[in-house]
This record gives sequence, structure tokens and C-alpha cells, in this order.
Amino acid sequence: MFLLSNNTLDPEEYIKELKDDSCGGYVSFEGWVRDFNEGKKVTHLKYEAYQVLAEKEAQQIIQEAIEKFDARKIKIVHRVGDLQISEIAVWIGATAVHRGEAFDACEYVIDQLKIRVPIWKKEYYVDGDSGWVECHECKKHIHD
Amino acid sequence: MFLLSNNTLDPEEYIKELKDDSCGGYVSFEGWVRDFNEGKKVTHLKYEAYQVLAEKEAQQIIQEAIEKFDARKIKIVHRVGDLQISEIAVWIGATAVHRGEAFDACEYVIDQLKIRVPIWKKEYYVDGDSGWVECHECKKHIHD
Amino acid sequence: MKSIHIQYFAVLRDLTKVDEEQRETNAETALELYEEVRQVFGFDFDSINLRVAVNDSFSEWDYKLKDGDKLVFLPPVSGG
Amino acid sequence: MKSIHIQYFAVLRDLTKVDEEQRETNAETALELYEEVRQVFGFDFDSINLRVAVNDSFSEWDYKLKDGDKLVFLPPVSGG
Repeated sequence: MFLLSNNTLDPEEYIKELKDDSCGGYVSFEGWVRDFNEGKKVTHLKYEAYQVLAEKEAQQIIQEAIEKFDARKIKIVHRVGDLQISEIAVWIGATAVHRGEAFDACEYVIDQLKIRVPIWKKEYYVDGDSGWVECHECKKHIHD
Repeated sequence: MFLLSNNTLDPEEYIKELKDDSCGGYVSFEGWVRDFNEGKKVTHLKYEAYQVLAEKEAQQIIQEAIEKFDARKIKIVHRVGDLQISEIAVWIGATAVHRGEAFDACEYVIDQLKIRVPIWKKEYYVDGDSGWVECHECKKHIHD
Repeated sequence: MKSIHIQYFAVLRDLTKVDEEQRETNAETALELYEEVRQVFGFDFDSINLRVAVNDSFSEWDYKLKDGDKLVFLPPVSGG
Repeated sequence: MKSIHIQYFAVLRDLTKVDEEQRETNAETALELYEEVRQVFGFDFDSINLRVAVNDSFSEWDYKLKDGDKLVFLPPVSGG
């Protein structure tokens, strides 16, 4: 299951949906907002999502991970809106009968999410500058 | 840091010690008590530890993981005493600047813990039987 | 003339200043429509660096536009 | 004669029925001591399947016992 949230993420709440007496391993990943990126000090950031397609693509990734790695349940929650340093940007939980499957599934999901799911991050820097991350790859840097 | 706990594990509490504004990735593993093992239905189980050596060995594993994978902080909490189905037997949290390092460190710690740290599991089955896990490898099965 | 609904996100939206528009166009393909709006808003990105979604699914740049289609031009993603 | 403190865990403790004992012994090595207690308690495990800890550190089976040492014979672990 995939969820976009405007509010502080609450992993303890999400874990409840994954509980399963037949599962021996649970792996979770949290992406935290770092205070530095590419040598610049970050004050806060903003995520926005193309919601309908993000949900479809994330659901597809979850399905792939379950099939590839024999995982049981996988949930993804991604924050949108304004985030402060150290807040959780994304939470992923994966369960499986054995732990190796849960590790593989969880890592696959975050790796794929980062390259496929239409969510964008804008970083705001101490020097007043800001920019959409990876837009140096688009050969243009935006200054507000 | 390594901790043995007689009480229900509390991951939300342990995560607080790992928070770090310079870390972008946090991976955690939980080992849950399964209702089935090797074809037998499990009712509950018991863990016991050789505490002093378990602490030394776990601390050594944490140090290895930090050095091998450039992880920042790692914490392990292992339950001892009587556990019910679906309870957390072990919790491991690992942080790193980048997510791949956190995944690798966390998986290394649980893999090594399972083969090196002197903790033993006794399973109790629906049929009234019980046994120390892996003792079929010692060529003897204990019946209480 | 076809009427196409276009949504803008992230770096593109910073340039368009609007989240979405309904555009009357003679463009035949998704790529032709992108080149049209690129001129209008001064996007500095080649289509090769973007992806396109049609009616909420990923699509190809040579997709043949139909009246009433909903298009989104997607900058490189950076979630997670 | 040396006096050695021995702790028992898990499957071994189920057989000894005691957590620990202070044993007077003529055994020279950790292995000799294991073979001695194996006889006493009827352990069915070869030393090859166990590990030994001396004074709270992993050690070798040919470790030369000293008076006052603290030994633990470790069944295969199964934590996690």
C-alpha cells in the first residue's frame, strides 16, 4: 500500500498493518532530511507529488518486490509539503517469512521509488538559494 | 550499543538514540516470533543469553559494521525470557549518510549476531514438545 | 484543433507559474506539444531529460494526441 | 587440583539442572574438562559442535586451565 502524507510520518501506526504471525522478518527504511546536500547547508525542503501516477507506480513497485523476493506485505508512506531537518521524508516497511527476503524487498522498493515515482524535492539553503534536486542534470539551476 | 531486555521491545524509544541530522538513511530490522518453524506449530518461546560475552561480541559486531560500511550509529536490542507469537525477538537500527550503507550495516549485524552472539532459543510446540533450536545439529533432541 | 489539459510540476511549474492549463493546439504528438509549451514558457530542458504521462500513465513522446487528453511533462524525479 | 567455575546454558543446563558449579579437577585443558563433565552429565554433543569461553572471552579447546578460571561450554547459538 502507498500513501502520501502532509503530516509527520508515524511508523508505529504503519507497522500495525504489516503484522503477520507467519512472518519472521521485518525490515524498514526511513529517509531522513539531511542538513547537508552536495556541500550546501540545507535549512528545510519541500516535496511535491503527481499523486495519481505516484500511487500507480508505487503500487507497481510493491507488486514487483513481492513477486521477486517472496515478501509478504509492503507499505510505503511518502511525505509531501514542507519538511524540516531530521524529519522522515519516506518510510518503507517490508515483511517476509525470512529476513533476507525482507531486506531485499525493502531495498528494491526504495531504489525503484527514487528513480520511478513522480515525486520532486526542492531544497532551501542557508544562503537563501533553493533548487529542485537533480535539476543540475537538466542543465539549468533555478534561483528564486 | 547492545542491550538485553526482559520486557517488550520499544523501537520508538531506541530510534531516538540514533537520530542524527547528518544521516539520510535509517534501516531497521525486527525479528518476530513466528507461529511455525520447521513444520511445527509454535505456541511460545524463550531466549536466554550468556550476558557478558553476548555484550562483548555484539559490541564487536557493531564496530565491524561501522568500519566496513561507514555506518554512523548502530543499536541492537535482544529480548530474553518468555516471548509470545508476533513479539519482537530482536531489534536492530542502523544509520548512515547514504541508504546503501545503512542497509548493508543492518543486514551484516543480524547475520553475524545469529552465528556469533551467545543467545539461545527454546521453542514450545502445540503438541507439548519443546526444544532448543539447532539442537538437531547436535544429534540430540530434548523432550521435557 | 485539439483541447489538451496540461499539468505542471516542480521546476516546470516554477516557470509556468500555473499548476495546469487547458491548451488548444495543432500539435500532433506529445513531443510536438512539449516543444510548443517549451517555447511559450522558456523551458530549458530537452525532451530527452523529461518523461511524459498521458491520462495518468507513462507514455511515449511519439504518442498521438487526442482531443481531451490529459498530459504531464515530468522532470527527473527526486523523491525518497 | 584446580578449582574451575563452570556456567551452563540452554540445552546443557537442561541436563545439568544447575546454572553453575565450582569444580575441582585435574583436567589440563578446556577440552579435558569438557570430556569430564560430559561423562558426569551425559552430554551427547562432541566438542566439535560446541565452543568454549574462558573468563568471558571465546577461547580454544587446547586452552591450559589455571586455578580460578571461569569456563562456559557454548551450544550452537540461536539468537535473532
